[in-house]
Amino acid sequence: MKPTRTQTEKRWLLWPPIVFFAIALGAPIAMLIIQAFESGGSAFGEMFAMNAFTAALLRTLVMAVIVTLLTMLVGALYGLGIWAAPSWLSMVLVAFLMLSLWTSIVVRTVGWMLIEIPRGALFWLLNTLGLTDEPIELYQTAIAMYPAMVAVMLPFVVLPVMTAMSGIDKEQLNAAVIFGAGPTLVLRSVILPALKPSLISGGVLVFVMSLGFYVTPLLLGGPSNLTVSGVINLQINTTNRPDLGAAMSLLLVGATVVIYLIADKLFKVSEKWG
Amino acid sequence: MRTMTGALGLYRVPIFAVSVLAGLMLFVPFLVLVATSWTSGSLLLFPPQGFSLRWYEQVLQDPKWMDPFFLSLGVSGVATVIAVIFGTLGALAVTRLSQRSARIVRTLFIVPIALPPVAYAIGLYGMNLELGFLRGTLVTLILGEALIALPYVFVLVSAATGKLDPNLRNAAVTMGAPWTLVLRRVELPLLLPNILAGAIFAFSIVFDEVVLSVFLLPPGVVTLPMKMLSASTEAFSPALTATSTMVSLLALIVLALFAWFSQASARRTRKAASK
Amino acid sequence: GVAAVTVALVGCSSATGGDSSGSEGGEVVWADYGGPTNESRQIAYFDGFEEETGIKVISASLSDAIMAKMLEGGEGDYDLIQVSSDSLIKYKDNIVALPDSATKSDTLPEGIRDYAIGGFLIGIAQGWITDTYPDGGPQDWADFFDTKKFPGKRAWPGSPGSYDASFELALLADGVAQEDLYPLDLDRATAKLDSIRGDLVFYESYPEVQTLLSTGSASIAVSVTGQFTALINQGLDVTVQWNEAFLSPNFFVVPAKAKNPENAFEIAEWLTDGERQAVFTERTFYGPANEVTFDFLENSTAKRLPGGPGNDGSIYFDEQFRADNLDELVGRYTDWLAG
Amino acid sequence: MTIPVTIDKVDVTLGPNHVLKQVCLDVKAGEFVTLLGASGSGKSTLLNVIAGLQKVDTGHVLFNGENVEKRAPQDRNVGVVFQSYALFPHMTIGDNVSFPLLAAKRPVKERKAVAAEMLELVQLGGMADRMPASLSGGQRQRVALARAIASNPGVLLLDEPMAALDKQLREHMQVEIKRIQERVGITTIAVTHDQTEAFTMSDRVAIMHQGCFVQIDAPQELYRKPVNEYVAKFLGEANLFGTADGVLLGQPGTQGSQGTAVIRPEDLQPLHDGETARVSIEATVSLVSFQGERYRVEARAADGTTVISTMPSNSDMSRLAVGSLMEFGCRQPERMHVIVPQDSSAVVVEEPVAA
Amino acid sequence: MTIPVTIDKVDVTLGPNHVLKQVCLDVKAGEFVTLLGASGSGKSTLLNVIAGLQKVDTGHVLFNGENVEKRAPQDRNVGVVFQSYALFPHMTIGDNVSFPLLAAKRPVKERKAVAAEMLELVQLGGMADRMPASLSGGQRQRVALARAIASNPGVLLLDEPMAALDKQLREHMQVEIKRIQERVGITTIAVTHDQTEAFTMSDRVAIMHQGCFVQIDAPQELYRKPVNEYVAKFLGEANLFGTADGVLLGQPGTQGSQGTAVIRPEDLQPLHDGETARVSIEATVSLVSFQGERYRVEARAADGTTVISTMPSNSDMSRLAVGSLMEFGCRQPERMHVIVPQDSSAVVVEEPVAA
Ligand SMILES: Nc1ncnc2c1ncn2[C@@H]1O[C@H](COP(=O)(O)OP(=O)(O)OP(=O)(O)O)[C@@H](O)[C@H]1O
Ligand SMILES: Nc1ncnc2c1ncn2[C@@H]1O[C@H](COP(=O)(O)OP(=O)(O)OP(=O)(O)O)[C@@H](O)[C@H]1O
Ligand SMILES: [Mg+2]
Ligand SMILES: [Mg+2]
Repeated sequence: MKPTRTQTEKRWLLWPPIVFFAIALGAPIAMLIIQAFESGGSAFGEMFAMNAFTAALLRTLVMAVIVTLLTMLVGALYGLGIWAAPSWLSMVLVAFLMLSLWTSIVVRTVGWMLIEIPRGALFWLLNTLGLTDEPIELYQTAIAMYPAMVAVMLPFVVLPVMTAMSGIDKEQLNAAVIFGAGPTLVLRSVILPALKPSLISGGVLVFVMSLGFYVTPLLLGGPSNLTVSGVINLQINTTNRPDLGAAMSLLLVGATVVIYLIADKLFKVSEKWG
Repeated sequence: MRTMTGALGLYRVPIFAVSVLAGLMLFVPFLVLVATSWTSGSLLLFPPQGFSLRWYEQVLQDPKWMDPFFLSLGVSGVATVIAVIFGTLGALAVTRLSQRSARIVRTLFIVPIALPPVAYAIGLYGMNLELGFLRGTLVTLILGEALIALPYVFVLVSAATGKLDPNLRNAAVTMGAPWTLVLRRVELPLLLPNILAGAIFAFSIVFDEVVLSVFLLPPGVVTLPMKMLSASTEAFSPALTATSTMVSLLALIVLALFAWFSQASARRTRKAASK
Repeated sequence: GVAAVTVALVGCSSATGGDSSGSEGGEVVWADYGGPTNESRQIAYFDGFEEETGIKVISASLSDAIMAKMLEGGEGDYDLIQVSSDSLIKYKDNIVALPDSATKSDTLPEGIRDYAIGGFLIGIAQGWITDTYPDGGPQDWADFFDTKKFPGKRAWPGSPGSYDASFELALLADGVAQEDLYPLDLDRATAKLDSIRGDLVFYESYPEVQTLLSTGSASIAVSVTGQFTALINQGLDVTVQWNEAFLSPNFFVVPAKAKNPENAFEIAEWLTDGERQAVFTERTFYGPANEVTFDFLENSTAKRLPGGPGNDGSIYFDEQFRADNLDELVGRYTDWLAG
Repeated sequence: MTIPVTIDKVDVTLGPNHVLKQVCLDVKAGEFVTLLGASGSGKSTLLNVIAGLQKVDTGHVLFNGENVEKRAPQDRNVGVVFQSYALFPHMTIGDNVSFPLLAAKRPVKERKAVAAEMLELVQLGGMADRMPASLSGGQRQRVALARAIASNPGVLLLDEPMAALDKQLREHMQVEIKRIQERVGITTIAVTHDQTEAFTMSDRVAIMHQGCFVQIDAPQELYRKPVNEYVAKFLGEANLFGTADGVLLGQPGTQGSQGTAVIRPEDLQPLHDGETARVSIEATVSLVSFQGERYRVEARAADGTTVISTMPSNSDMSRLAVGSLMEFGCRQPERMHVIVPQDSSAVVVEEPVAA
Repeated sequence: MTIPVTIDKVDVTLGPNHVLKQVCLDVKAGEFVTLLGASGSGKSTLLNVIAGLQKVDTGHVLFNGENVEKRAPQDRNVGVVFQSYALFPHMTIGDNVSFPLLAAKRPVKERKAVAAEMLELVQLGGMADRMPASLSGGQRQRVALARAIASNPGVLLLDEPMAALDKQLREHMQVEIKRIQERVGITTIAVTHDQTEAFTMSDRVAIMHQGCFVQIDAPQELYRKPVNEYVAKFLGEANLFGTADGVLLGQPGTQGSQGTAVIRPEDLQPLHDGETARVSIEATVSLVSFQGERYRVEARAADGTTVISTMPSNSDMSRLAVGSLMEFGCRQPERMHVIVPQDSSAVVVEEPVAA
């Protein structure tokens, strides 16, 4: 049966949040636009002429793609792990997830640094085990930053995957097993199809959020991993070009929203999430 | 159930292996941080030098840490309340819209997730400067943090509204209940677990928010993440990790209590059902 | 309910922010980078000042964006902003000069002296844990670049804004004479920097230096000397190479749109007191901006300060050049980092 | 309180679907009318229209002769029992039942009293403090019913009230609901797609098909005298034969037929040796199944027509081995109903039938 | 391929519940046995035990005389139709049906051929490329059936295969499934809680109650000769009277009774004026409902016993107005079944009954 709708209740439910959005989202965006055009709009041309920016743009995109793919892969396995593991293990896995969610990202990044620096915790462990004497050449390499970024993004894939797994039709699983399907076929015919929508919507969110990475890649991956957010920060905090910063921000906001909308159209992300 | 996990056969090995590795990936940095906080020295080092709780003691006694902590609690609390109100209203509104407009509204509510914090902070800061009466207050900061937290509330509450039997509303309406009564007595009570979950998630996001704070905090006022940030720009002190450890543990305890309560109430319902 | 809480919070902010604004003393907003340095100022200067004058000193965490806006003549909350010499030169038009009657920082150059409040000298030098090189460590920047003679990673400023002394020290290492340093030959400098890139470990914020050095993850660090001092204060034996170290005066300025310039100048006077500066210096090991301070310092302490007795090999930046070429320096350094 | 309900040429379009087409229905005060139809025929939609939960494109709904178009569902004073019961899971049974009084802002005491009275009526006295989750399906059903009539509504609407119950319970509740309805005397419109249910409970049954009423009549009339083949087949099994002047011609629509004869399986019996009937057909037994109170025999005539006959469970079935050729005949020709073509066109043209 | 199945003293405990208690059942090759019982009686659990989805505490399952305890579900070669059908929603009908062959790594060509053949068998030929979502309930049901028999299993298990269908379709599919089962000749064990369904399809029906078999027998035997009151009441309506030497004594268990007489409603008829029957009871008609092919009459005897009688729809009902006092009698006393007390104890003691 269709829910009833009355105009009054729609008005009362919808307008307060819309007004809130107008103030909290609309006004700042308007400010950004004003700021970006302070120098007469030349900022938009200037930013594309800027080598550091275009390079960072490309770098950020590549990084976001890699982080997204890795997070989706690890997240899917993690979600499966939580589902399939004995209850004590899945409780531990969920607890780890929550713990990490509740630790400040900045502090977590420091934690990664302490692990990865040439004579950090990892070296200490290997050294204590007698495996190495040499400092570890890991810090500020690509390998060093991806685990940290994946760890930051993991909850956004694992949580929807967990929901999807708990919704798996047990009868379908039984059916697959009864009809002789081995693990591969069970995965392919029942589990992955059930997982796919959540995995994709989680992935889209991770991608969109990954476009905003800044400190983590810079610290753990080294200065050559300057992202768009980093360049924007630079314009605002160091070179004192707020108009450029605003223009770049607008581009970033616009691009993420457009990417999100396209993905939403293709994969119905917001429906999966809302 | 034997087929549940048995169906995965040997794939369980890589799945568990990756899960455990990923679990370590989440846990080890936390562990290292915790370890650095119980050092008796004053450098942020792993392995820590000796064991003492002096940094915990210091943080707990130092108003320079405790004030920001309480301020953060307040700011995050208010921002969470705002996010919960508007996120819940939005989630409820979406169920009453036509499919087309629901799509638009849903997208609008999720977009803040995609907002780069730096860009948003600059916009808010501009607004703050433009509207003089906002300066020196926490209004813009709270507004901004509420907006950032809102999508999470929206998503979690929407998940529940989607599962709500639409006939509950219809039933209430045909019995003469005005929509406010339906909202108050039927829908909100049923959505409460998800609203709470949304609130917890939102709070965790806001409590950790630092980019907006940098731009929007009035001079002399410091939130906890801001304090942690500034504590790490001049010196890495174990006070930093001690604070972070305490916050995480506090959160974990609150979450565990929440889980315990909701489980207990679920048990009560089940017991009642089997009666 | 919500409204009430919001009001309470807003109220609380202004309570900490400036409840005394209406009362006799007023307030002054002091913007620096927080941390132990700010704590030291609180102890050395502010506590006494507040007691004496009733003016409340509000320490704000300095936001670069707000600072930039105010230095350009815009509105903002700060009354006193920490800047480096090149920024002062660049934005002099929007900075209020000290009243003629004020006591000036006598170690600072002419053009700067009239604006600078609470000045202190920052040194940028190489330092290492003394044990790392038992036979004596690097003597100059050329040694720093000699990874055969002095093996090990070098901790290096990696955040795009912090070009610090990078170009200058590279050119010195490449054989450019001190007096020919400016104008900087950036191509030559970056080429020299490229040669050592593989041996660098970058830090994003200064305190990482302490971690990198103390764990042995880096053998040598290029950093502001305060970080070495901090390590020494922890009881570590750290050698700071003052030869060819770069010195940069930092201080506070009153931006044109500051709301409490009178209070700012009042505290400026308070800060010039040598005895109080000595307290601050002993805690932070930044070089003092007034000669008189040395009268109140132990000799052993003085020797460890930038610009202290015996540290004669240090070099002052050409702040004018750096101010004029800020954008290019940042741009080139960022490009090199992004490599 | 009980009122007559009139539905006057109601049209509803949902998205691309023309769901209700010029639907008319007159329900007398206190009458029990059931809407019976296949899934998707528009039954729930019509019920929603009456409750005010669904807007109409054109047409009117009249309560007691008064147009209620402008009245919101809150103001129509109808009681509804939903298929899923739609009990509020977080409220006690008592609070559920007295919810209409809460909505009407009645004092706690009155609410308690009415809840107790209503629960007594549905034989759940003393269970006011239990939660819905702790009740069985049948009990929940009764709570939903109690809640629907708690505010003394003028009309009671039941949307497949028994669909979620198992067979035993369903049959019990059918009688129960009818009993309560008669006691309260309330005008009731129910929806179902189970014909036994419709027959058992209703004064009249309205057959819906693709948004139209095909026939509205008392149960016996519907069963014995369907206006067309759709109704005939929908209400239990039926043997349909082409017919001309009372002579069976094989399948309906075969050459020379003047109409379709409907013979219910219980009226088409295997004839004894030598026995003749005016209406009879020869067929080979293909399936015999025991169904408890009866046997069901399926047989195939030479021209492929399937013949179905049911016989009381005390019949001698030895003659009816699978494969044996039998003569099936209608012993009481007055129990054969002939649908004449113009009537039967109703299905094709989807012409609405007014009540 | 078809094999006999033996279940030998199987015990299953799930959590705190003793779900199956010493269950024994022998199913002959090609036989169709239905497990009939109320919700929660352990039917699905027993089916899972046979399929290998549920471990047993003690007892054995034998396929063709061979213990299959050690065999994983994959290796038991059973076909299962699940209540929700459990079709894979992202695969075409054809892929669904040929899934067992995909699992067995058979070549594409063979898979296609088998899918086509199976779909033909269930009368869905040519629909191989459709998706499950585009099918009606009945069609999905048939696809599930086709898939279950595609790998030519030794045993076919059906867990409430028709629960999700509406009544018309359900009745149609019952006959259909029986027909296909007979064609394929496969040993079949089905689960249901609808007695008509069980009767229509099965060679034998096993009545389950709280984890035990109460009676296992052919449909007619069960219906006519229930071993106890539980079975009598579970299989359709029944009039139960205390009895002594063929004399009805009112309610079961009344003083002096030697057993319980079971008289089905169709065997208890209102007697004509002056007519007598050896077994009869006087009662006041309280409810008459038309149910299509029959009338159902409820009457109340002086001692409060409810008497139920059903009459063919061609009966003259004019005598049976509500409130009239009638003599109801059983005209064929051989159709009265008497349950003697020691049998009836089976329900109380929950003693398992071996097949
Ligand atoms: N929101 C909608 N948009 C478009 N079509 C709809 C909508 N709701 C229902 N319909 C269509 O209207 C028709 C009638 O629906 P309705 O729910 O009234 O049927 P029903 O007779 O109650 O069926 P059931 O027995 O399955 O409940 C169906 O064909 C359905 O597909
Ligand atoms: N995992 C479990 N843990 C504990 N008890 C269980 C579990 N699964 C089922 N049961 C109990 O076992 C009993 C039998 O369950 P089963 O599903 O076999 O019943 P059923 O006869 O198939 O019922 P239905 O007709 O409702 O499907 C029930 O009482 C149920 O509560
Ligand atoms: Mg319906
Ligand atoms: Mg079951």
